[in-house]
Amino acid sequence: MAAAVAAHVHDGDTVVIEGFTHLICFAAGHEIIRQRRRDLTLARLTPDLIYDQMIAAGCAKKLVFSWAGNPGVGSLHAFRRAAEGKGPPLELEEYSHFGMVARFQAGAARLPFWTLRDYAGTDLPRVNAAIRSVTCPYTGETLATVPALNPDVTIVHAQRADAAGNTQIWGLVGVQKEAAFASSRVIVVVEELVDTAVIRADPNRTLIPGIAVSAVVVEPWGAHPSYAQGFYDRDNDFYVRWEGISRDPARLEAYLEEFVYGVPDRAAYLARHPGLTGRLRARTQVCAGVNYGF
Amino acid sequence: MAAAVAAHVHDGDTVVIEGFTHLICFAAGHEIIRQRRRDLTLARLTPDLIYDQMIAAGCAKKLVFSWAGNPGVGSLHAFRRAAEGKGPPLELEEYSHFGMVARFQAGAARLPFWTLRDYAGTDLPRVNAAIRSVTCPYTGETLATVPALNPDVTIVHAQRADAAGNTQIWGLVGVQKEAAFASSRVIVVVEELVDTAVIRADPNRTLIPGIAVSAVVVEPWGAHPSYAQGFYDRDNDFYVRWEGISRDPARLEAYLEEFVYGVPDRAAYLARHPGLTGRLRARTQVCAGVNYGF
Amino acid sequence: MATVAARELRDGEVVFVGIGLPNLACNLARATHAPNLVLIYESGAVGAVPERLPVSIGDPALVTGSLMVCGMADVFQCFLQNGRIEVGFLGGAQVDRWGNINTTVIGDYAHPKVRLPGSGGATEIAAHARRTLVMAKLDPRAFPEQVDFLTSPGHRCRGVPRRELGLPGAGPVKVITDKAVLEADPRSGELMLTAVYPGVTPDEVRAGVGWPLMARTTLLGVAPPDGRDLRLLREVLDPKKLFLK
Amino acid sequence: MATVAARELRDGEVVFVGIGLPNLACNLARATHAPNLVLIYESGAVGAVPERLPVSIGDPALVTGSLMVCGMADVFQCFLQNGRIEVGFLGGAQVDRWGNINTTVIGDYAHPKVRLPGSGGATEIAAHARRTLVMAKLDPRAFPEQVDFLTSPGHRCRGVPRRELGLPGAGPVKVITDKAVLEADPRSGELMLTAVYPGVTPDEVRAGVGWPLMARTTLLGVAPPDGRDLRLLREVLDPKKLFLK
Repeated sequence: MAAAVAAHVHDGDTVVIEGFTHLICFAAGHEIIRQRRRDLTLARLTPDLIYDQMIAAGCAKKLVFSWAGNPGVGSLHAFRRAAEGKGPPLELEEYSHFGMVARFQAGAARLPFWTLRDYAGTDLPRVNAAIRSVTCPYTGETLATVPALNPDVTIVHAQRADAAGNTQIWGLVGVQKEAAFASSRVIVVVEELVDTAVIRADPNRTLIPGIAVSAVVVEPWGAHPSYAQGFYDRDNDFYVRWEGISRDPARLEAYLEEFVYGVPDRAAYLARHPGLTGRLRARTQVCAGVNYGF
Repeated sequence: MAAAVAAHVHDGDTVVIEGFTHLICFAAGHEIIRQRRRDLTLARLTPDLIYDQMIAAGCAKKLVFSWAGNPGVGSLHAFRRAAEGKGPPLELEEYSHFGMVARFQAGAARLPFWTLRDYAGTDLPRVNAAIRSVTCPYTGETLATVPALNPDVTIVHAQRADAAGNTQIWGLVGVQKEAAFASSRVIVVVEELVDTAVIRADPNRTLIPGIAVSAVVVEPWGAHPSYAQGFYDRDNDFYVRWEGISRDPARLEAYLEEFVYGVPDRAAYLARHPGLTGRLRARTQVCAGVNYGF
Repeated sequence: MATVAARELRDGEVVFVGIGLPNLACNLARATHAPNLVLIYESGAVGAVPERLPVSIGDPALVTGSLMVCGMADVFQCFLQNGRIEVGFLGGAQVDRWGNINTTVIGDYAHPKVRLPGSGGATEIAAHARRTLVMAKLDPRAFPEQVDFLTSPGHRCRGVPRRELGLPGAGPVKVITDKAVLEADPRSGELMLTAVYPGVTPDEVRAGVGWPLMARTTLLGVAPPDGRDLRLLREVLDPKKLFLK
Repeated sequence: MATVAARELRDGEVVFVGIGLPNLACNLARATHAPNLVLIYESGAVGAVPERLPVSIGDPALVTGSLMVCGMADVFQCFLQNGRIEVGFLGGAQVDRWGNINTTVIGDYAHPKVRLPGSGGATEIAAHARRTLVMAKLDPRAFPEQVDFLTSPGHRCRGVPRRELGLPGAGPVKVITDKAVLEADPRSGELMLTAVYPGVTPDEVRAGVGWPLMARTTLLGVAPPDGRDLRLLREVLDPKKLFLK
């Protein structure tokens, strides 16, 4: 992980760590904090706890997002302090989920913009000049547009990939495919490195092809406190605790000291969470395979 | 099948029987011929043998397509006779594969058009006024557009679905998802009707949700001479024989008499092909399942 | 509130579900009069049958045993923008006289008093769901005459009637509060009081609304949840009282 | 021709494969100097390792054991338009002086002498592949001065230079025929003779081309396939001689 981040994440980059609730790569975010990257433009639909931590750690110059809360709990307080002028300044560029998804789709298709039926009557275009419109060459109607988002680097956490980066994900897939294809560089972080034969046995499961991947990192439990379907459950208790931690800058700093700066890697992070793996390890519910014969 | 076609396919409809080489529902095409539907606008990327047969049978008023050949063999001669003025007239609307895919994407998203970087320098826009352009509201560059395609009815062949129409496909998936979502009515034809529990055991395999499906028809071998991954191989010998059959209108008519008009349904069609199932049945190569537990 | 919302759902409908009370309402409806309700979550889970109360909209329990999992591009393009969502749930810090919702900022956008999470999928749900149900507790600050920021369009946006905005959906048909139900006046689109909970007076409702709230001439009474509903909510659906207060 | 085309492929390249000779060329390259070639078929099979010679571009043998199967929307948007395809193969009934290709009609579009299949994916491959290789047998009718219908853009389209058309790819870098190899003049984009097969004279090549074909001053010789290549082609890759004539 350290080598992949050092090689592919640079100061000033636009960085995307995607994953909608599922497969959010906290391990990569923590390594970026440890390597003290600066002036990053952080983009993802839901900044979640990981971007709140990166904002608190001073990595971020700008945030591009569509929903900045602690899902089911409350606020991201480092983000709120910045947005409410009570913390270090943070530039904000804001869309709706559909708008962010559309930006990644345009990026993946290497088109300069994407068209959607959205934003009529809302104040969003008033505060974001990048939300524009286009006239349909057939019906003459006006439709909304968003610009392509092409990150410098996208980090995708996945259940498994082979050494070449052919990546398989099941459960919620969010916008990981679009973000990966939109990005100049892609780091895939997996729970399990598998032989190419495992990938080739079920090619319809492959979401991201190796030709789009710059580096593969094997990091079991790398998504905690987010989850990995079939591997471990979401650590909802920690999401609840984050409310109190992030509300108090001193406690947040102490958290980063203990669990990010204070550990060299993910293994050490896990060692500081006794009982974690036992508490969250997924039970087994394996589906049947399908026949690829002919 | 007879009831589904009677209920959902009407004279004058725009009909899509999709499937790129894989899962082309010949059984539905034959039933449409038997029920003597007329003035249909037939749309798909590759008309293939099934539309050649429907053109010869007089079902089609218009063809919307991007590649009208007999894959790996040669011509679709009923189509060629019509296009070369040697047969009954047939209106043609022609795109490239990308253009047709984009038309289905726009239809599925219920947008009036789709944007693509294509057609510069070619003669296609000269002969198809529906290929137009739009100016990017960000870069000012000119990009090509195609209009949405929203069929009256789309027929999708699949390996399996439950009674509610939740449909799972593996192997080549072509544009079936987009065509189904773009369509007012959808008929799903399956090799195997399965319990909903089978679908729910592996939800990432579901390509088309039941809420988008109007009717489910169980028709084993319904895609022959096309194929169904994991069920039966493509009947390449028949594709080769079609060259000779379709080249001679009398032989083509005789073929339709024997294998379409001359049989009441797919079972009878199969009965007229002794040894077929033994020759083409797929060997077993089942992949492993994945863990959906948490 | 969950019970009242559940009653609004018809069996077989396709519902775009949010977390919290909407999720409780949908699962209550599924457990009672609407077993064939199709629950779709913006995370991509279609036909979810959560075996535990999902704490987040992307809970793994929404995936396991669902009918389909699709990418978010499909959720927004093929389901929502396609017009396949019959009911959408919305909530927010502010709901105004016209049913517009604010989930972005309290105060000025550039210098907010309170920074809220933002739109998420709410903007497009408000635009595309055939009809939306809004759930919010009465409070004059939560029901201002005009939202500070218009995140999700209601029936009249900054003076422009919804029909002139070309929004496909019908907008918020009902606003379900903790004391009463408000509905949009068919002509003006202005929210009016149409039904009250048992023992609630119109003046108590008006005290929780920041504009002179009109009332329908004959107010309906909202029946309280019956024993079965309460048992389901308290013992089965939310035993830990995560969302039931 | 398959051997000559195979030599154009570098190990590890991402190739958009057509059926017939291009498929033979790719699999020959995979079996010899380019084991890590990534074969992508427009049908959606990525990293295919066909255990039998595919008769169609959607052959099930392209799926079984492939690295990835994706929808055609992804093939054209995320792979081709995205710029990830390094080499694309094209062929057609007509190839003209500027490397433009016609696979649509011979004669007038409205009243064609011969109706051909049409573009398929050729139009976008010609636009987006970083470079394309054209394979066609020499014949004055197959190599006219100008194509009857311009399906796939070459280096100069109806008088407009490729660079002015904003096409991302470099276009046809080589036209591989049964007697010689033609390449585009770097300045004008006009096809010129650059290499001949053993025993072939420039005049024989000119006899198969419908315009005054220019030749590079020093012509290269095309080495014939060696024994291993011939054995692979005839005994392993196309034993039934489906595509080898």
